[in-house]
Amino acid sequence: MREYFKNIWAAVFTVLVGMKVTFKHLFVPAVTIQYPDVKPKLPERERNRLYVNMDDCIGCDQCARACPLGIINIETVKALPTEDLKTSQGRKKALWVTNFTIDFAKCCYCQLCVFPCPTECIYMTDVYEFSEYERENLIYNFSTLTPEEIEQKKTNLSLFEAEKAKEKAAKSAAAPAPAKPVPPAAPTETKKEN
Amino acid sequence: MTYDFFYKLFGSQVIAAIIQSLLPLFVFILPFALFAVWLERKVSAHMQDRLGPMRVGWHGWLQTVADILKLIQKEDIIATANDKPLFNLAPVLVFVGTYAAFAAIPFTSAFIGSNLDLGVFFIVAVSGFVVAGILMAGWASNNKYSLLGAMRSAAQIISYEIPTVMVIITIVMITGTLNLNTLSQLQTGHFWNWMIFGGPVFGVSKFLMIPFMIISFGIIYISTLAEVNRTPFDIPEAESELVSGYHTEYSGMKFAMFFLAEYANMFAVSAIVTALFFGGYQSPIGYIGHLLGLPWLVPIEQLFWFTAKGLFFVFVQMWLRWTLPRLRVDQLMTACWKYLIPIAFADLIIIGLITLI
Amino acid sequence: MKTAQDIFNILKEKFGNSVLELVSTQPVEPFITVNPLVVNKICLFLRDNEELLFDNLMNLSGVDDANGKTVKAEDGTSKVEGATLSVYYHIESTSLKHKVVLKVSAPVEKPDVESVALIWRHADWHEREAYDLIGLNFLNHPDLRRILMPYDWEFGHPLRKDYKDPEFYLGMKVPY
Amino acid sequence: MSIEVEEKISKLTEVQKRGNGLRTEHMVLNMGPQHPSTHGVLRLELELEGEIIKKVIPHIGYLHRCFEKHAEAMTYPQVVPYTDRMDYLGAMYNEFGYAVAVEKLLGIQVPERVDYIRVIMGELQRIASHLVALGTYGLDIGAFTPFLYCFRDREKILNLFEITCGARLLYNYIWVGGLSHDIHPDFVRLTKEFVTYFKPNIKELNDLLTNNKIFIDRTANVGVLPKETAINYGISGPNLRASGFKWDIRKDDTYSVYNKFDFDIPVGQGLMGTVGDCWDRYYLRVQEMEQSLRIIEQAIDQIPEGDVSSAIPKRIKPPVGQVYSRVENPRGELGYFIISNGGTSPFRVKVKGPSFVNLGIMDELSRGHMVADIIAILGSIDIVLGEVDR
Repeated sequence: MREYFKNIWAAVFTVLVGMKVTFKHLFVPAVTIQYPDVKPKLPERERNRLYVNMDDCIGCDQCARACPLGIINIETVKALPTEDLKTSQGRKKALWVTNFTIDFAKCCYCQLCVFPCPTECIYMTDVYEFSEYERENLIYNFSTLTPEEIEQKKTNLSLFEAEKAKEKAAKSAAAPAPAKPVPPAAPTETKKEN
Repeated sequence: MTYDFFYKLFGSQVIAAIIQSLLPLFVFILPFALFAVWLERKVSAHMQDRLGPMRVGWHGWLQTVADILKLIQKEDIIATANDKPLFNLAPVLVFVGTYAAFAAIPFTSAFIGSNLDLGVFFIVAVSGFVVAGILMAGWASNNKYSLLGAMRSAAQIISYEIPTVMVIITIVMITGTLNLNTLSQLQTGHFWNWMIFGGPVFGVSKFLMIPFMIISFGIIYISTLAEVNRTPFDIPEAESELVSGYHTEYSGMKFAMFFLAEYANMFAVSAIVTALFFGGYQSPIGYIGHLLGLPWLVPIEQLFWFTAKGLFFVFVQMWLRWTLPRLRVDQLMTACWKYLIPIAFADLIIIGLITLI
Repeated sequence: MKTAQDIFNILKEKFGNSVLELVSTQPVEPFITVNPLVVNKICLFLRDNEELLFDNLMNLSGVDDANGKTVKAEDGTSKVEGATLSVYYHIESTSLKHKVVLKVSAPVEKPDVESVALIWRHADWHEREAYDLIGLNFLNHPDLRRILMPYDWEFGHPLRKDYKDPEFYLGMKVPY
Repeated sequence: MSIEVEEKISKLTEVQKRGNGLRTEHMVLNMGPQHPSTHGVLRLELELEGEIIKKVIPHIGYLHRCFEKHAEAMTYPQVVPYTDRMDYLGAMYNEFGYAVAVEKLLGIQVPERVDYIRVIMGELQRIASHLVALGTYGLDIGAFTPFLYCFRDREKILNLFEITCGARLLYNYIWVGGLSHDIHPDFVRLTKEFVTYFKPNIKELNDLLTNNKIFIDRTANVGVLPKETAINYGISGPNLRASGFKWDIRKDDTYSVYNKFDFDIPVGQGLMGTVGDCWDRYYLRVQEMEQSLRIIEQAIDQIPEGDVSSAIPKRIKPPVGQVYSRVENPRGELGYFIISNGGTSPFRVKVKGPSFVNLGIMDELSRGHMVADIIAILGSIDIVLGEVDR
């Protein structure tokens, strides 16, 4: 019998205690915000969309190798010795980066690509609203070269190499001249810029 | 009264009757249900440190209207294995049961849908009718979750009718009437004449009665909570176990009918509690209409007081919902048969003895 | 508190040839290799012996050893021989606080290992997983079904080193 | 009873006998994979007699992503982001466990500062994870509000992680041999603020949910897990401790710098019912949050100076060998079994996920209970399907 009344008392009392807690919260200001109108302030280390500063990229492929998903695709063409390419810190660039695409549809925002970069040209920004209707639109191409320029770089290189080969052939008179110039090292297909 | 008005206006009994019966639906039930849904959202949001709907209208007050518009447009999905006639009938039946209960509710002294002498009895009877609709919905859905929900619901609503009726008997025993209008009129004057404070008759018995009336009120409030399937007694539609219980398979407007019926029902039971214990439409502090000598103001004031009291109890229902967890089905039965019914019975006897003094 | 060497000695004395060797040349953890067809008896002994009381199976993992050697037959076809699948049992005693690692190896053609699922119920799902992903066959397991892959998966065991993705599964193209 | 009737009964099948002559059968209820309270994509096949459960068959694998197969194709540092995705509510601890395992295999010692930061992060993660567990448990029982209070507090922890490493859920913060970033200059101050802010909220949660009579009725004496059964089933973490067995890998098989802190290991006492019931499992998590706060308070004041990335190897190439290393994850014993063949990628990684093991007891615990109880039991063992299926 005592148990019976204790149960009633416990039920009534604990319910009232709970109601007190929720009633207090009626007057506590909300912790949520109206999202697209009000935006949260993001901390400086925020890890969202990647950005590549192509002026500094030396095409070393380290980020592509660090990526666990293999979504970074870099293609390069050797620069001619006459062309003077420099990063913003004055480091010499030996390659033209003809193609630098990142497939953000697959990116897992792990930041592993950021750390190995020798020139700190790839980094994560605080841009987080970049949804698209088509999955292809999430493949971002960071290369600053136009297709014509890429074509030109390639032909430049092949011409240069052919010339070099010729020179070599001329130098070594005894040896038979090479029949053809070396084909360009980089693949010819390029992705359309988005 | 209103019937006479419309009869004179149109000169046709049929039109007058139709208009009178539709009046509460459009003037009160639908707007109230829409408002209650909005209120529930806002209350829950603020209790949980959120904002709730904020975009459609000022603080989202049009959100429910937008929802209803969306639900009307939605596809009405009927699975092939459903029992179609029953499946289509069930939401209508549930809504009708709720709607019929409003007929006997005295909103003001001037308007009462049907001034039945068996008012309370009628409301209890037609509210019980909702069970049939829920059982139909559960069975016709041909879904195991729905069936479990419907079975639970039937057991629950029928069990909790008993303490409700017992408490009603207590009141009827004191006042000697089943007519809600008469009941409200009895509790006229100031708030100390309300039944919760022992009724209009002064004397020793009044003060003796107060604690027992409070207990009676607690019992009827808890059991009506169970009858309208609100937390902590919402096991028929227990979201975390039975997905949505008996209305799992419903979509579009049929779902909306269940939804509106639930909120309308919330008001219906609050109205009973108000009429029985809190003076019905009577003002607690006297009428401005009488003070100013404007008799037409009195019914409006009465409507205000009635709605305000009803809304307060609806608010408490929401408050409880966002505070408490849910009982298990056997504990629900324990709460009813082992706690509420014996206490209600003892209460009935004690109050009966007190009235004899 | 017993070292792996002590436990090996106890087991060697009790089970003789079924306990094969104690491998302690590798860094970090020594392990005892035993016969796959008596591993259940050994485990029961380890659990119930009062000096050992290994009541907790920490982990049970199937491993494809990928140690097969390609043997060229006379008619030019090549065959992989000697490949084994292994099971590692990491067991500990919560009361005596010592641990031991057991290893059994079974040939890939007939990977039968006695189940320990009834000794430590914990092993039940781990053995199902090893069956599912590696393809070990646990004898006397109460309910040996696939656990992580679909029940109708008929393209082999994914954690084998020579596993190849199927082209289609239920009409859906698999490589994404 | 007449002879004819007896004869008739003797002819009945087993199924008919159960229903006193009527042909009855058990109802099979399919709960999940899409169900509000199976915590993800778990499918439970329930065999019911009325609302009483006769048998539970869990079906898993709907979230199987082949973590172990992936790991074999990745280099050691590249596995870290994948470990995050197993137990996504305790991601920091998964990395912690993996880092400890590989460091053991490599035989390297990390600087003390790294260890302290790891412990702080791990304990913050434990609180965050328990908050989700408690909140969703309230939700399972039907109380919606505690869920949002818990999430509100968890957001504060996620903010701490965000200022440190920039991510809120999948951190890739604890690396083999070190950390990806040093802590933010504000981190110490904000963590202290969080600790003082959070303490009263535990009491509020207790008022609102833990001591609520309805909640106690729903959870006490439900799903009682005795100690011996728990050990035999390999149950670990809060579920094992709630059964009254004092076993915590942080103390019993210590790793990192946990031996330097003073904290208690709460065990289930059966305050509201039997030892090892759902309420004990729930309340144990509340107590563990308090202990975690204690560890954080001690550790935050003693973080030594140093470099967090000095011990990160340039090229991780462990010697041939195998290691089994375990840590006390918020859900229990998280073990990594790593076999190295001397290459840059692991030869085999096997994860013993605590959720995977703890889920195995479902059938044992649920028999004879009601449908509503199965939700209570499932919620109280606190699984994360990402780890069950890996």
